[in-house]
Amino acid sequence: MQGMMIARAGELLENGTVTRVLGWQTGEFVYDITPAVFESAEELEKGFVYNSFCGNNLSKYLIQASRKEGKILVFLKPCDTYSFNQLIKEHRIVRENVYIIGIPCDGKTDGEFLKAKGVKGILGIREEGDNFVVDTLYGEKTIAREDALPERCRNCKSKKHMVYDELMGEEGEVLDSHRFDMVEKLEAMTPDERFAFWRSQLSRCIRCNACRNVCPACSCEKCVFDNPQSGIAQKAAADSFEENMFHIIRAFHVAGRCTDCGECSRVCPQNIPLHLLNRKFIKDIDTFYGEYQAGEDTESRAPLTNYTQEDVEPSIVYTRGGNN
Amino acid sequence: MLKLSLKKLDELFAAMAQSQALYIPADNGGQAQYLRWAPGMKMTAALNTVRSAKDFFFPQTEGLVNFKMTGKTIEVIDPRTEAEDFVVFGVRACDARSFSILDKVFLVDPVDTYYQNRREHGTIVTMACRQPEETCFCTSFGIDPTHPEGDAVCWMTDDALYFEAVTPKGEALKEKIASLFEESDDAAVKAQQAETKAVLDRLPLHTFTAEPLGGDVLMKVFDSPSWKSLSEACLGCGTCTFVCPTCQCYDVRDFDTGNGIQRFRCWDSCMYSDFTLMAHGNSRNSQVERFRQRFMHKLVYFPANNDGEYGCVGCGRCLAKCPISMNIVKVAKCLEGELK
Amino acid sequence: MNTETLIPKVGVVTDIRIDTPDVKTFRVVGLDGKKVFEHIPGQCAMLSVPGVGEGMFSITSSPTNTEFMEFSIKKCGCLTSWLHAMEVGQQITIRGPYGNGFPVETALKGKDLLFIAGGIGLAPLRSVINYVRDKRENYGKIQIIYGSRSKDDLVDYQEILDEWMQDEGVEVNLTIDREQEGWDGHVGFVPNYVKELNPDLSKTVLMCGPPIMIKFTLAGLKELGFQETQVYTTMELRMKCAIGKCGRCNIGNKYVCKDGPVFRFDELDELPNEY
Amino acid sequence: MPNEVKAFKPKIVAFCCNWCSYAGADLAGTNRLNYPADVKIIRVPCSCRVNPMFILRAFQRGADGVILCGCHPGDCHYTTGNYYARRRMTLLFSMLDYLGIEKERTRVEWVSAAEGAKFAATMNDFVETVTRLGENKRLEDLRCKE
Repeated sequence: MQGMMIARAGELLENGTVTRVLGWQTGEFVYDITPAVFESAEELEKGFVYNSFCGNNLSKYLIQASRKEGKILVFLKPCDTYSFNQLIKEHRIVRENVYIIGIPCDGKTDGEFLKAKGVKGILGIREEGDNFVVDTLYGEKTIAREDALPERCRNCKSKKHMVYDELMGEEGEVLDSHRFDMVEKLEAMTPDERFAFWRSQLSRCIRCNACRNVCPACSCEKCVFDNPQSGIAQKAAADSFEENMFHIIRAFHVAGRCTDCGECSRVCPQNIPLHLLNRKFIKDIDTFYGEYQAGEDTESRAPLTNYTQEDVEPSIVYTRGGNN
Repeated sequence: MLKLSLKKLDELFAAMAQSQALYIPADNGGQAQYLRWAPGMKMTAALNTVRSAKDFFFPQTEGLVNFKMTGKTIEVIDPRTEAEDFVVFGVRACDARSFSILDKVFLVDPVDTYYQNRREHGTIVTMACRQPEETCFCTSFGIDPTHPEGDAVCWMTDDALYFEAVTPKGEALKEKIASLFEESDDAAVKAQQAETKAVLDRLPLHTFTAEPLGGDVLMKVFDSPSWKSLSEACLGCGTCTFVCPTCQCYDVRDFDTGNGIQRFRCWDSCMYSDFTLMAHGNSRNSQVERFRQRFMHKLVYFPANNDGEYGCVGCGRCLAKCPISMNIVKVAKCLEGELK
Repeated sequence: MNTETLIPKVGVVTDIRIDTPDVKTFRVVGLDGKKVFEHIPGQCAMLSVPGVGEGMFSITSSPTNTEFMEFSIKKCGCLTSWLHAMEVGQQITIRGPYGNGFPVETALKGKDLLFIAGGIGLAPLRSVINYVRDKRENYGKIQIIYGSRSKDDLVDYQEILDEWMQDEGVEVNLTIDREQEGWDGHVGFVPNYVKELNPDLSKTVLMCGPPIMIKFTLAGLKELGFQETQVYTTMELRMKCAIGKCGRCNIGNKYVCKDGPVFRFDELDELPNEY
Repeated sequence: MPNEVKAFKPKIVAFCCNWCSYAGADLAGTNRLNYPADVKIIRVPCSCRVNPMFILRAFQRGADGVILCGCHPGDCHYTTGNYYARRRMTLLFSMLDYLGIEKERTRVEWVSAAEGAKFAATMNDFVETVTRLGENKRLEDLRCKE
């Protein structure tokens, strides 16, 4: 796949269809891959990479990149195309300046995740069938691919591209995933248990803003938490309240717009399962207002900028059963 | 050198915690972090904590001064109470070095008394590394992970803990716990050090050096054309700065509690757009400039002001945690390539 | 130096003078009615209104003033708006002095001095000007070239007319950007006016003003034959701690709050152009 | 008396829309209907003016319960404002519940200008509920407590 991508990108650069290519660049180790812009076939040849570690959602970069002069080629995984559509809907990306090649994805892992699985001192990785064979400072380790994938990929919602100008490889299907299982598990807990769960998670937050800055739905010119005029600008969570507030407000602000790409949880240095907040909103929206998948199209109205006269009353929160 | 069977580790912790707070690196929701020891708590198997040990002396948020305002008058209140003594156990060599770097910022005139106060009350017990990760490059900054700095140093083998006091504070701690230990020679420690050193030589970054950036290259590096491409993917988040053991920039903010004003300081990041924002403009307008500031500070400015000592200890946290995997090693290598 | 430097003292505003539509000069003393601390010309202080913010302001009054300190402050952002809205008797907090100040007792001693200021840039220089006027015997001739947008925007205009212009050995050249009724003085931008006046090359220059003015004036001075080692300026960047620790006001490896704010242009030349 | 425990009196913030609920509160007043003085009313132009942040900040600043009152669906002065508010608050309250924060501390009630009695009854009921729950501990800001 990587070879094909480099060749095709080179072609499109050469024939002038695009002036730049947004993709992924190799790093020091096998897994530390950085999103990068390439401007020539040589640069592509030297550094372009596409493998199981290219997890970054490139759509967010297009907010800036599509406003620059010239057309940019971008490789989007199925996941990323949802974010792209959503950004188009919100008029954040200049569509004419982007040429999309849809590429298949069979799950992305990252070095941090492998380390959490107990792999130490990663020197190299090769894929053998359904396994990752990791060469480490302390010998070889084999991990089943399934186990090496983070939650967002194990519960992949779709292998189908929502938008592209050109497709590489086979088009996939929208999948039936179990992505709401953990949300349901939490809902089934008592309020005390839920409170304890979220306190232990959110208290680890170091307010680095990685979740916000990587999120394609967080595209405000100035975030309310950075704006001194807002009255709630904060740099560090000086109190547990501020930890809660930041994450509630952030999740609320992307509610109905979050495509569930899972970048927030991937980048969190403290491994807080932030996607569980977003998925709660997605699940609620689905149950209360009908199935809705952000980024599926570029036309429909988002659930929070829409209503029907028959909408459920807020009191449903007290009366629905199971969790008190 | 003192020796203790690992079976008695809990007793050791209990003894240390008897007269002061004890913090050890432990697992919290799958993440290693320093936690206040309580009976039953186990040390983490992870090499190092996600957050560095700088929190102990330079916490993420810290009250500076309180104000009571009535009409046109202001009352200034120092909110500090007597700090308690504490021991941090299991600090790695990289983090141990970071304290001496932070000292060069906070303890030079005018002394930061908040930091100094905590520093005086803390005893650092370091732990030699046995299984470094591929992201480790502390040796590039002259740090020996098999023999860290600290008030006292420990080595852990499969069955025993070896302890050596270094400073008066370490000796004071030793007195409190010596009865648990037995005297021992250093053969086991020597053997372990040799083993670890063999691993160190195989680390992918063991040949990395920031040396070329330490010379008289400030303007040349500052004007490098590479900053643009290096910073291209930077998200402008604060992950690197917040996990970094030597990043020390802070913001001072006021919080209105409804009963008064609390002025506190909190970690800040030069990667943030409002870091240098003033009412009439910003001296670092784009992410390129902010990104450059962070690496220039560690690799060029800090050495220029501190006899060539770098503001990096090679702990590898930013290598592991950056959302886009851009880090100080990639930056330094790229810039050094240009200087050649 | 005060070891608890991050904990401020309380100051009382005893007088507020309206200089221009957006500049006011505040007189500040301690709770005991005396000066809060001593300083050298060019040094700064952190003023704050708890709950609003803290900011670095140059001390506008001369150290030879033994009774109080003055700050000329332009309404610009949140904190300065608050300061402009306050009344006499209001308490604020103050800590300092910070920075290096102008080398009035060393490099500048015995020299002929040329002050060039634009707009609110006169504020830090006023401290030096009045210091030098009070110690006249230690310095040579004094020339002041000061320009502003209009006559109404000239800070300390009354003091300039009543005191500076009356002094012997002090030459004051004023200019405003555009023609204005009731103004019969020079009209034109400061950099051009400096070139027109063609000051003597033996003078040492102290300059402060908006960045664009500094840029063109410096170029003009060089054209006239001035060396960078002859020209001093004073800088301003965002500051939080004022003691070289919070890490934001650096230009290269120098901190404006601690190593500055006064720099000689040959020193700035060795630093990145990030200000 | 040394051991006498002071009865807990909850602090309640009620956001009332200008057109219906605030007038409803007014009517409750003119009709001399009783509701606890612990309810502090904040008048807003429309129920949809209430940002989730307002609710959270009320808790931060010491509220023990927050209630939002607006026109009945279909009667909004701005035609649709309360429909949006309804969706927002449903999701927000559900999220608070998900985080383990007592859901009974938040409520939405539609009160028209003619429903002075309903306003009073609603407030009495809400205050009683919150009193039973006790002090807000899960969404408090310790710095604001004194």
